[in-house]
Amino acid sequence: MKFVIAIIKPFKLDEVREGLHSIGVDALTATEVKGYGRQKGQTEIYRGAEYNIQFLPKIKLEIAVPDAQCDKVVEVIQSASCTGKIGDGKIFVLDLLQAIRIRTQETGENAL
Amino acid sequence: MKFVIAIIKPFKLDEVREGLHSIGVDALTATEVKGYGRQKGQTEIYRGAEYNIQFLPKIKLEIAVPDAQCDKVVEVIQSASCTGKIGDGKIFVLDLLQAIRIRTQETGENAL
Amino acid sequence: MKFVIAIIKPFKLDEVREGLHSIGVDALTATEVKGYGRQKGQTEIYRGAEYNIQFLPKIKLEIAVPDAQCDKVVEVIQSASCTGKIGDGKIFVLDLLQAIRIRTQETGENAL
Amino acid sequence: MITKIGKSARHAGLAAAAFGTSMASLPAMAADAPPAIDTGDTAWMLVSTALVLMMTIPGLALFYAGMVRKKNVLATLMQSFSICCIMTVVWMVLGYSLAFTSGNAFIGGLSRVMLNGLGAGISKGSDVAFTMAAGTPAATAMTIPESVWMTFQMTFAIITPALITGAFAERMKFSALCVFTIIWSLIVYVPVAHWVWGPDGWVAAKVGAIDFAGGTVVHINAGIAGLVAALVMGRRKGFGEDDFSPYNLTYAIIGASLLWVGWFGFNAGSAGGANGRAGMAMATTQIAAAAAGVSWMCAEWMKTGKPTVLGIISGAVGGLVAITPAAGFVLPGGALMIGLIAGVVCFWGATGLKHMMGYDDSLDAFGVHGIGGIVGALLTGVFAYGPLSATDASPEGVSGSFHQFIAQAESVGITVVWCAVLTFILLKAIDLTIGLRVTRDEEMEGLDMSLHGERINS
Amino acid sequence: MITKIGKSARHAGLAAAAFGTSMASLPAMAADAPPAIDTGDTAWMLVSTALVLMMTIPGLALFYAGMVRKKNVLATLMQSFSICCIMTVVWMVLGYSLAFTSGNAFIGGLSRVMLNGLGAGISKGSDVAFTMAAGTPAATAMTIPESVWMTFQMTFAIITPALITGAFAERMKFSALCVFTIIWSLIVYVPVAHWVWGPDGWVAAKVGAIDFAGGTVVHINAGIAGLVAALVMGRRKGFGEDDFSPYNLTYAIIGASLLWVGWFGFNAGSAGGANGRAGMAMATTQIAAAAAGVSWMCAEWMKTGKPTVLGIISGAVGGLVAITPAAGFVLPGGALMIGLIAGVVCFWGATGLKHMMGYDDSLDAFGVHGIGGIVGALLTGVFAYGPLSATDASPEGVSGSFHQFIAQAESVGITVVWCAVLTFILLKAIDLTIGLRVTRDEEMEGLDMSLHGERINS
Amino acid sequence: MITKIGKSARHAGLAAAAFGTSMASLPAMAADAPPAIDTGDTAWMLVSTALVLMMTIPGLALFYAGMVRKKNVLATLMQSFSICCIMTVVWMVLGYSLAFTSGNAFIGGLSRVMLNGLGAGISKGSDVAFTMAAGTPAATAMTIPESVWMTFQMTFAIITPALITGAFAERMKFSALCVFTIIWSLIVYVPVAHWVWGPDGWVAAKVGAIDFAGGTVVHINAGIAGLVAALVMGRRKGFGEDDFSPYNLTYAIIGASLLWVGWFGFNAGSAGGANGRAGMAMATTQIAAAAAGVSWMCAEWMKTGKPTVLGIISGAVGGLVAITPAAGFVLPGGALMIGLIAGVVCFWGATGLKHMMGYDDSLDAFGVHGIGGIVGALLTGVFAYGPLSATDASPEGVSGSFHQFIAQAESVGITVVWCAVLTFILLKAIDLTIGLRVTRDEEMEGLDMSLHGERINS
Ligand SMILES: Nc1ncnc2c1ncn2[C@@H]1O[C@H](COP(=O)(O)OP(=O)(O)O)[C@@H](O)[C@H]1O
Ligand SMILES: Nc1ncnc2c1ncn2[C@@H]1O[C@H](COP(=O)(O)OP(=O)(O)O)[C@@H](O)[C@H]1O
Ligand SMILES: Nc1ncnc2c1ncn2[C@@H]1O[C@H](COP(=O)(O)OP(=O)(O)O)[C@@H](O)[C@H]1O
Repeated sequence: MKFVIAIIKPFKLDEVREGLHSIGVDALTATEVKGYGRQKGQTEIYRGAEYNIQFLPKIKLEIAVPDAQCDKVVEVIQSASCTGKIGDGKIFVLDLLQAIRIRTQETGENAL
Repeated sequence: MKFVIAIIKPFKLDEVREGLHSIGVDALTATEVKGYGRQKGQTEIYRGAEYNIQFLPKIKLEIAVPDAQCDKVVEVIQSASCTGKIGDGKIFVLDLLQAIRIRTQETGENAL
Repeated sequence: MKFVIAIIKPFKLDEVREGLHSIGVDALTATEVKGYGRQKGQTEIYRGAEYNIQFLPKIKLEIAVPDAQCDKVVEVIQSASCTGKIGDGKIFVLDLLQAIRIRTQETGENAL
Repeated sequence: MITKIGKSARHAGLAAAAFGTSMASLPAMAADAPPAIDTGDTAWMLVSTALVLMMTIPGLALFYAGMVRKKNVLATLMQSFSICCIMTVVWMVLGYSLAFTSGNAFIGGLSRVMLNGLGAGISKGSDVAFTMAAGTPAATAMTIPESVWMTFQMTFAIITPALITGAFAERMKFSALCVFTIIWSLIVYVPVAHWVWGPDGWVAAKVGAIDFAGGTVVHINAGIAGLVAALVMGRRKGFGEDDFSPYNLTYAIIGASLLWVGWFGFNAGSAGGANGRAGMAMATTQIAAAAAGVSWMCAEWMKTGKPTVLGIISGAVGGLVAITPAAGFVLPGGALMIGLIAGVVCFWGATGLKHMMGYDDSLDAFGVHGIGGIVGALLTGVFAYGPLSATDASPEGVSGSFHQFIAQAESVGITVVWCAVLTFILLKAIDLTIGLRVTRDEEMEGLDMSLHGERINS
Repeated sequence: MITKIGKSARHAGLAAAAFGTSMASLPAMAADAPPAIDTGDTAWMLVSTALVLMMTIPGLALFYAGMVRKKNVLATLMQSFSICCIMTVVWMVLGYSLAFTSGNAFIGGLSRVMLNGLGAGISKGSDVAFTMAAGTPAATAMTIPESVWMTFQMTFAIITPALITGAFAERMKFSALCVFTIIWSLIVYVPVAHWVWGPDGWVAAKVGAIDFAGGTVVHINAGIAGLVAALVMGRRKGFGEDDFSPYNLTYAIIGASLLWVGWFGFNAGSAGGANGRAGMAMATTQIAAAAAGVSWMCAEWMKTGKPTVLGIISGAVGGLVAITPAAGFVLPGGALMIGLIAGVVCFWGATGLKHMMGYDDSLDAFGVHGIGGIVGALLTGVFAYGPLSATDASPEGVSGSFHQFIAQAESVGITVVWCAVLTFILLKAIDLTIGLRVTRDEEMEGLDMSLHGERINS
Repeated sequence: MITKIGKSARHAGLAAAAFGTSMASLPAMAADAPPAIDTGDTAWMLVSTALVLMMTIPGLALFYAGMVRKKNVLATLMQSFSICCIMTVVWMVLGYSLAFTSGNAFIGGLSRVMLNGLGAGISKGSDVAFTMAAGTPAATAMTIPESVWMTFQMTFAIITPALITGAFAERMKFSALCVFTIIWSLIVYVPVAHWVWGPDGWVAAKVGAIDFAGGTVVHINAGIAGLVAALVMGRRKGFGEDDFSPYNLTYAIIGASLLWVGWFGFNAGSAGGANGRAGMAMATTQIAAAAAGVSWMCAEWMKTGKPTVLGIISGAVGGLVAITPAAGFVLPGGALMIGLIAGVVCFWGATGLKHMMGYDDSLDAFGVHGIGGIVGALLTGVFAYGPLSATDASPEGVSGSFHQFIAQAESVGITVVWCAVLTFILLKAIDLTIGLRVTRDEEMEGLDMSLHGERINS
């Protein structure tokens, strides 16, 4: 199994979720995070002070997927969240050793 | 070493922490996250509009554990956070290559 | 590639970011988390009740790095965030299978 | 047939203040000397002005901001705050003169443009009380300085366009909002205010319907404009699908509470002084707000199983709206009935009706202010109690009757038609020129960042 | 032996307002014509009513909501807001009549049920000032309309049950709260108000203890009811173990600040008009609040090493509570002493005493309002200054003395016993019927979601 | 040459209140009997006191707290709240007496230490109106009780040091703040208040400059003290590099709104009663605030492309500051000009000037209050309108002129020099003894936790 971590722009969340739904992935965990990257230099203006807000709000998605579905999931996230502008984010794939569904104690791909 | 990620219901946090404490695990990191899963369909009512709140508040726990303790930790989390109702959450286990305690520069299992 | 996770004290964030910048690492993702560890026992006082606040605010950094840079990154984080006092935090290193830059679809180390 | 809204009764309130409760002014009125002000009445009207200002900032600003998503909280607050600034200037430059000086039956004159002459009544040792349209047959004597009357009315001119913003929250361009506010206030609000409250407005001239504190001019006007705006601008992206749950209802409760407290200035202040009618208006306002809060809560509790915070505060605001035209004219029992009815009807307006029709009146500007205003205007005709609305001209006052109910309905109809038509034309004109709505991307990103470059960090 | 709380002095305040400061009413009083209202006094009482309403919504609502955990913020706000709605209706239907009309020594009459007859005093050209219990030997003349007096008192009837909610925050069923509020106000608050402030209450009839603005009726009553409720309902799950730290103390500071500002209406408004006693009550209120804030802060600073925000605001509220019975009767020096003492004693009440006894008075309704109220009632007997509390009947007024201290202590005792016994019975009855407390799961999930289906998103 | 700030005009306001608007007091003044109070004037001044208190808590507290980072929100709220408590005690014990009783030309006397004798004017049946410096040639008759005057002035003494805290937010030690507040108020605020408003102050004795409601005493004083403090204490760690964006501007908008509403008490209350001048002061206050909000917004919109929430509220506050010395003396047109100019100049002060000079005036105490105060003081000399500032002594009043402009400039100069020198010495003295600034680690951790042991959980 794989553990997919995606950092996306917040307003792309609904689109990504719909995209994943269309390929049958209906479970994920989302976190509000602050991203620091090339997209730096966005300035916010407070009383004329142009603060260089280096950390921008992003959404981090974490999705555990069966190996077979991994590429598809990455593809869907990529296409749904791409605007072509800087700051679109990244997708990371890690190896997942084990998964357990708390309610039923199912393990492995059944638990996803 | 293993890196255990658990998504649980928020009000189970204290119970899980006590459970872990009883087996000698006294360090973890918790994050407020939004979960999207089978438990969808919970409705909240705002001015009579039944919004389908698809993202529900969950707590994500991250715990780095020595290999030997991993199963025990998973078991404790599972039993402490299980209510038997939909939305109880998941536990994921990843491989952990290295751990460092910032204060002392200790590494490996000593650092956990 | 490696996926580095660091839990640090919130007020060390700027220093760490500057340290990383000086070694050419200019992208990371930060999350506000609550840490539970040895540093427990800090008390906050509300109306004379000394609540034992077991969860302390921490910042979690996630940084995907090329294998070659990993040790350097860990070292920089360690030295920039160390105060020598309890609660300084931990650094965890996981294996990273794949990385994709959403905007350009670049993959692998090019995507970091 | 054209109906007449409220003038006689409104002026009755003022006349009662002038003639009835302040002994000091009586001799002055009798002689040729200009009437002196009454310090007690002036104190209460100064306070009422502050209270009505507080209704908009921070009251309404928070009430609305508490219901939107996080990314639009600041932009929503900005709408009320900037309207407060803009309308103050508009009112000072042109609005007050057009509404409250003698002109013709349809619009006032220009004698108070830039508030020219406002300082005249203040002179060392003897402040002169304001007589609206002094020297004309429509002259109405008050017991307070004109500066206070002007500022009190200014706060009404501020809150009316601010109320409308609830209908198009989370999607209107800020520049469009500024333009809309200025023009709408001059072509819709000011004329209606002149017809109803001005010294020689055509509606006022034919006594019939009564409106104590602005149910028609303020609430129906704002509610209808909101409905038209919601229809013209269309729904928010994601309406009915995405999670639109309010970011922080705490703000909405603070807002609703300050609206309630400030409404004492709105309603009891509309008595024009610190007199018995003001006291009764405060009592009925309190009773109707509470009754409507309870009745919305109960309706919701029965229908969905849970009484919500958003429900009870919406009900209370609906009750405040509904009692507005009636406040100084009904007995406590009537206020209780108006509140109970308004709570249930607004519940239906903001939930049943809206969902049935499918328009996206984001924060229920129409559902609460429009519906509540109409319910109140009609019920005023049912529950009005003669002795409370008595004037010199009509000593027996106006009492609830079928005839009165019809008169009220007609006055509602006039306001609805005038407001709907002009608002529609104005919005279309703005849409064709500078555009009404932000882009899809700006809407997704949230107005806080896209329009104002700021965000809530938390 | 039975003690007498405050009537003479309270009425003295009103009488002073009627006879002293408003020249306009003097001739009217002399003749047989009904007394006219004084516009200045009426203006101040209208404002005071708005200020006391603001104390509950949003003041107290925020003060309490700022101290609970995130999952209970909305439910805590809901308690104060819904009590405001419910009590308004209860007071209008029955409460006011039973408290403030002539009946027997234990309870008032039914002549103002549904506020029947409240509109009588308003007539074109001459508003009549209210005379409580007109036509009886206990008649007390005022200079304001009855509608204002009724609404002013209504805001006191609202805040009292709202204060109690601090004791059982985070665990009471909402339906139980509604039932409790209605019955408690009628069987505990209304009778005590009648005994003390009503025209023929048995306590008032035997002059002795003095209570300017409701230290006994409002604060001791609420504090004791809170203590009983905390004992009956038991502790919150996790008490003493889990992290109960306040979600957002910003709300608590806003709340405390609005309580402070609103308290000017509570205390200076209790003078019944805009007179010298009102001015002095405002000054002493300000001084005692500040002194208590400082003294709690210093006590805490010395004990724990850090002065906290929650500490200084709790101290200030404790000082406001303690000065309530004394406000119009003490000199600034006395107010300073009352404040300094109250701050330290409430600090002990909310920290030392509570932890010693082990009950879970969640937000210190008893620790601040109960303790502060008792301290204030007793110290009023020490610092009262004759000339300020003088009346026609007792021209030398009441001065601090050992005898007076004892009288104050007895009045406290009566209130404590009556309130504790009835509150206990009522809570037990509710527990046996519909149940007082939410289930364990609901408590864990938080009342916002489990009772109201809403949450703060942040 | 030494200029004279405002006394004659200020007292003119009071005298107008005493002689002009309240008929009741006229006969009393004529005879030897002590003058009775006017209930209408008293009502308005009671309310004004409450409004000005509300400006500091929660108004200013929130305005400032909304602009800091999350880790300093509570500490920033704490500064305003604790200053409110501390200054109340300081004013009661010593400040009022030194400022407002007869002494010598430089400082008042000790006759009201501990507010000794404040209760004397209240007696059964006839409250005596306050005559400042009664029995001296400088006697100024008012129509309100002394207790009200004392408390009204107390709220000014509270807000002035609270305003300063904006300059050194996020880095001052709390203990240093307490000490600074006490000493600064006694050595800077109290003397200046005596010179300008006291019965025999040396500045007041030589009529020249005018200051209606405290532009010099309050705003320039606070602004300059803030600038000096920002320079002495140095910049915050990370200034210009780290992310200093405000945590939650919602609080800042609530704060700015309550400041605006409360400013009606500050300015219109400075008329001393509910009269024509109060009405005009309210109108000009409203107009200037709105105009300045609009002008800052437009300047920013043009310069940066986006109108911000923080911009419009800062502009409005700048306008309120600038109109303060002028409120009762200018016509609406003048107020509009003052507002428009102040908005643009404060925009430059808080952005251009600050960045050019490089000091870290964290929340622009100097940029808004200092600059706005100076702009307002100068423009008062341009736009003053004679008839509004007329007094018995000078029936034609003061009109705008080059001569008057110079007089205003001199009065500004005196205040700036006195305040800057003493503030500098005081801060240095505190720094050398207990230290002014928190440690680097405490600053990084945030003052909420390091100074007060509390945090916002969210
Ligand atoms: N190496 C990395 N490790 C962790 N997070 C990263 C990394 N690179 C980018 N990110 C995250 O992705 C977000 C977008 O990256 P950015 O460099 O701004 O734009 P782009 O993806 O278009 O190059 C960043 O804000 C950050 O949250
Ligand atoms: N495949 C997954 N990847 C990431 N998070 C998941 C995944 N499946 C479930 N979760 C998390 O677990 C939570 C509970 O899952 P859900 O499907 O609602 O209930 P259950 O565990 O009872 O089937 C979700 O809200 C989500 O946060
Ligand atoms: N085994 C672990 N797994 C996950 N997080 C950990 C672990 N150990 C420590 N942490 C995180 O690191 C933080 C600091 O750890 P703590 O034990 O308090 O101090 P120290 O690192 O000095 O021993 C904790 O608050 C927690 O967030």
